[in-house]
Amino acid sequence: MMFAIVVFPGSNCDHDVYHVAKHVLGRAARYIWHKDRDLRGADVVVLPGGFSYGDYLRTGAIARFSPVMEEVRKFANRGGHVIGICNGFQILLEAGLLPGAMRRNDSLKYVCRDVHIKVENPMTPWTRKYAKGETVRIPIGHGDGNYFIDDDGRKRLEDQNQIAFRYVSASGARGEAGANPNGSLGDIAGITNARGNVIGMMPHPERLAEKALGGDDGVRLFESIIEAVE
Amino acid sequence: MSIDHEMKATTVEQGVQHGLTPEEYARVVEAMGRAPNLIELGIFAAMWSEHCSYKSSRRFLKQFPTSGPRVLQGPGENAGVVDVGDGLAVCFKMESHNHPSYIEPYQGAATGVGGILRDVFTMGARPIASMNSLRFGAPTHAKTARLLNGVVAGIAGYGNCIGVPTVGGEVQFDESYDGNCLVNAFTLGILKSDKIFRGTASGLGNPVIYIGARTGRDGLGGAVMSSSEFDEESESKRPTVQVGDPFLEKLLLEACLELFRTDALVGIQDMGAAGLTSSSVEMASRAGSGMELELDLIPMRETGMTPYELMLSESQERMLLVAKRGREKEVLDICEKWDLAHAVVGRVTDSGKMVLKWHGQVAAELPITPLTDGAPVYERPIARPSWQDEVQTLDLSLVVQPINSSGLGAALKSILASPNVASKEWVYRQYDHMVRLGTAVRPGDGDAAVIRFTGQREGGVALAVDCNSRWCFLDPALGAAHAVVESARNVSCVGGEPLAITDCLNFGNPQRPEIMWQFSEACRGISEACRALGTPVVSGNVSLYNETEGRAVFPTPTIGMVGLIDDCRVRAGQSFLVAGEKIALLGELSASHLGGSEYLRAVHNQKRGVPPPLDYAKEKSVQGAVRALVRAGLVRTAHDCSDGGISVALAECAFGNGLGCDVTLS
Amino acid sequence: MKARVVVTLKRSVLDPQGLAVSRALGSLGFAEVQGVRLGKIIELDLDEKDAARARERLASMCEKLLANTVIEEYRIESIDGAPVANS
Amino acid sequence: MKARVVVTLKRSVLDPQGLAVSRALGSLGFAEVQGVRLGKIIELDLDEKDAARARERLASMCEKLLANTVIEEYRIESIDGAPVANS
Repeated sequence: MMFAIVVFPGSNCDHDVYHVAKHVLGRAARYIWHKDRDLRGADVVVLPGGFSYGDYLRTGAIARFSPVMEEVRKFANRGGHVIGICNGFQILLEAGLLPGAMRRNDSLKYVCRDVHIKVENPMTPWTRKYAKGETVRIPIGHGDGNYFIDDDGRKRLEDQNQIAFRYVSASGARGEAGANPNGSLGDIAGITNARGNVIGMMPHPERLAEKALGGDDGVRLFESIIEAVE
Repeated sequence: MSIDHEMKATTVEQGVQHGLTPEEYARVVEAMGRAPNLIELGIFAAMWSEHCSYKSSRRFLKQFPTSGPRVLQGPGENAGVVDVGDGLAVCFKMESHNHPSYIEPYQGAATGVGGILRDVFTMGARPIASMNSLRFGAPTHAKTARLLNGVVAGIAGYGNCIGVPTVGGEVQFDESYDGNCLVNAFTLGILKSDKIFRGTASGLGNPVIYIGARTGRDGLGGAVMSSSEFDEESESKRPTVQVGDPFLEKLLLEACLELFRTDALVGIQDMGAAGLTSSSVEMASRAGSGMELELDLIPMRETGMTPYELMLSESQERMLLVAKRGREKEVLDICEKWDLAHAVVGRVTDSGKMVLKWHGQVAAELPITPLTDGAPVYERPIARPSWQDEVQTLDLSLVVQPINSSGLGAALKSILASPNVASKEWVYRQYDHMVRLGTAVRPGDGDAAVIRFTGQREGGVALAVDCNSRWCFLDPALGAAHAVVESARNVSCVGGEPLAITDCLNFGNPQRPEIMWQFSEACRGISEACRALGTPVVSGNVSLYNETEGRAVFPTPTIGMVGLIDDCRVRAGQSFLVAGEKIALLGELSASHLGGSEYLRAVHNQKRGVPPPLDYAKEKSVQGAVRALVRAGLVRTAHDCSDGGISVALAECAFGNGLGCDVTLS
Repeated sequence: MKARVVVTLKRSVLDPQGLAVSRALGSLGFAEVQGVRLGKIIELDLDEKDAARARERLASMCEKLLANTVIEEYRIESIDGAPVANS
Repeated sequence: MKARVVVTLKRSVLDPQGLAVSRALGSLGFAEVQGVRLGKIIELDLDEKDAARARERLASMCEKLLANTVIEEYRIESIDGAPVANS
């Protein structure tokens, strides 16, 4: 089981995912430089968080044109498992591998804190180790997580059960003040493609995968995909 | 502006316009053996400026204890280095960017963060944590909100993008900062203790290589560099504000770390204040060598730049390297991979001189030693301020103290609501404090931040930044000593063992005797406390002239304390965890001391009295006891009593998990 | 040749920045401000003589990179100083 | 009444964003792109009849909030649809 972690100029959470995959879960992990065109037998491709190309123009706008992204697109179309975390999610949106787009947080400020998200769809390879409707605590760290999609697109997401996570309060309730950290439409925190092999999420599961750092709700996402692939 | 103009001999008036006194200009002529041309004058003025030469403060810094069993590199290099065992070391420093931040808060703060990051990774270290200490004017002052918003956004914008977590710090407000905000940035990195890189240009014939962003006219509008000859047109091209590019700095960081893994480098230094001038001169001076630079080979961002502008530009994100002869291609290939501008711009000589060429023609030639060791050292007059006695007197009988519980309750609430004590979550929530998976104790969760050596080995560092500038105003020596002791106390409260400090000494105009008195007293307090606690000073910075219309900021000797934790899982936070746990006070509840207290300021709007006395022996035993209890796993919550005293400390412990406490003070 | 492109959020998309700026202006006493929308202005320096070809290339740059057509729309405002009538 | 203001970095101030976009366009095959500069366009909806007064108020809005006059410059481009000749 090998995690291929793509490194763009400006990625800064690549070594965090590497640490969780290798040191916490004992699986093979390899960095793929954005100019390479070979995913070298990856089982899972990870687009990590960071500020690819300084997030200039729009978050992820320039990174999507890196040579490696053509390979990631083919890999995903063949059913390969791809996860975009934070900036990685923004790159998947810009590349059209997931529907919708990101706007500035409604507070206009970068926000770094724990949030609570509800597992809406436990039937994906990424969420199978979570229970339906389970509330988990995962950190976020972004300035542009205000997800948007037009009405038709939103209907398709809901009809095809592509909404993986929504922001909720600690008790799991929707709509409470402070629960939604950025104004995201429908409190959406993470979505998959129709097939479920590609997921994008703003919260960072790798940031809460060890008790030593205060909790490990995030590790089960990695354990889910390992179970699904192995 | 033609180059010939820059090579004409200058006059003493031009020296004065560059910030030199007539006597200093005469010393330059003596060192050169002739009148300097404009390029040479600009270089001397930059190297002999207060910022680069510490001419008013150097003689006081000598008294600091700077060595110790763990110290691998003391002051004098880009950052201090301390051994933490198992072949690992940490390097750290604090820098100030006060004046630029007042002009343009976002870019001023952002470039401050960029500069201190470069000071750390130039030593060969991977930066793993940053902190900052901020001072603003009264919340009601017209500029405060804009400055606070801009500075915090700038620190976040730069730090978050480069991927170094901002894990702690402090923010304080006082009228004395109305005209001068303070932005002090701290960064710590880790490196192998046997692979420390230094800023030296040694090895005859070795190539001098420029890497990073292209050079523009940034920062040339500053007073020290402008002179009347420049015409209007070029003057307008000179922004006083430098703009940081955190994305490019991230590329520069990764490229440098890759370079360190080759053995092709001999020396490296970042281009900080006075850009190419200070880096080239200091590298040659440390090696006792000379240097020859071909300025026309420098990668430029703008057309028509001259030697004077290239030597003094303060464009950001640039480094100067010296590589082993023959290894140039290896270095340039790595720069190519990371899309960095790069060029071999000269070579090391043994002439003891800095020779600057322009299209083959020698444009400037300067002796190196006078530039660094020859800078003037001033014995500025010192005088205890006339108003010092008056502010130190406190007649408690005039202070109406609350007697019933509602009065006490109201007083506590007003202290908790004071901006200096209230929660700073609004600030640190804008900082990415989790990236790199090292943050075991997050901002707001403990008296100090705890950062793991993730993946390197067990254990980590405990970090705290502290200074009660009101106490330093009332008694600079005692106040400064308290800053050292409190930062050590914060580190001990999380279970860390204080190792060493860096500092940022922010004061007013040194030409005023009472300011020099404040400075000399503060230095005495710092060295006394560091000796008592066994925590040497391994790096630091001095920022003077923080003053507007004769009104100086409070003396602000900010202290950055670094401690060691053997096992980051065995630590203490700041909040009560479970109902039913016992609360103990270490150190007795001595007679009430209200001098300079937050109570006096928040409730009675008075800044009078003297700070509480300091007993180093008792301080060390209390800190030792807390550390032992935490390390034995017996104590999981520990908090020091500082601003607002024991009532505020108890309240802060209760907030974390929404618990209460019953306490009898008799 | 100089060209200028303006990229703005589609009308249907709520603009958090525009809202915040509008509120801030209100609190500064500019009561006459009813609404604000922010957009990006991109000024390009092109090594191209033929205005028609430039316009075609600019449209392709917008479609590919400069605008996210899911939530943004773009207008090529001027080429070589001459305003461009938009379709 | 509609008004439009353009805020751009001063010519002499480094524009890292423009540089990054220019290089990205180059790598996408738009070799004719020699340089790019990005700025903000602010479209305001004002409850104001008198164009001269609107212009004066807009300048004050720019000085106070819309532009950071240390590193940015602003132009009031159009008021009520009519282009505004700038001093």
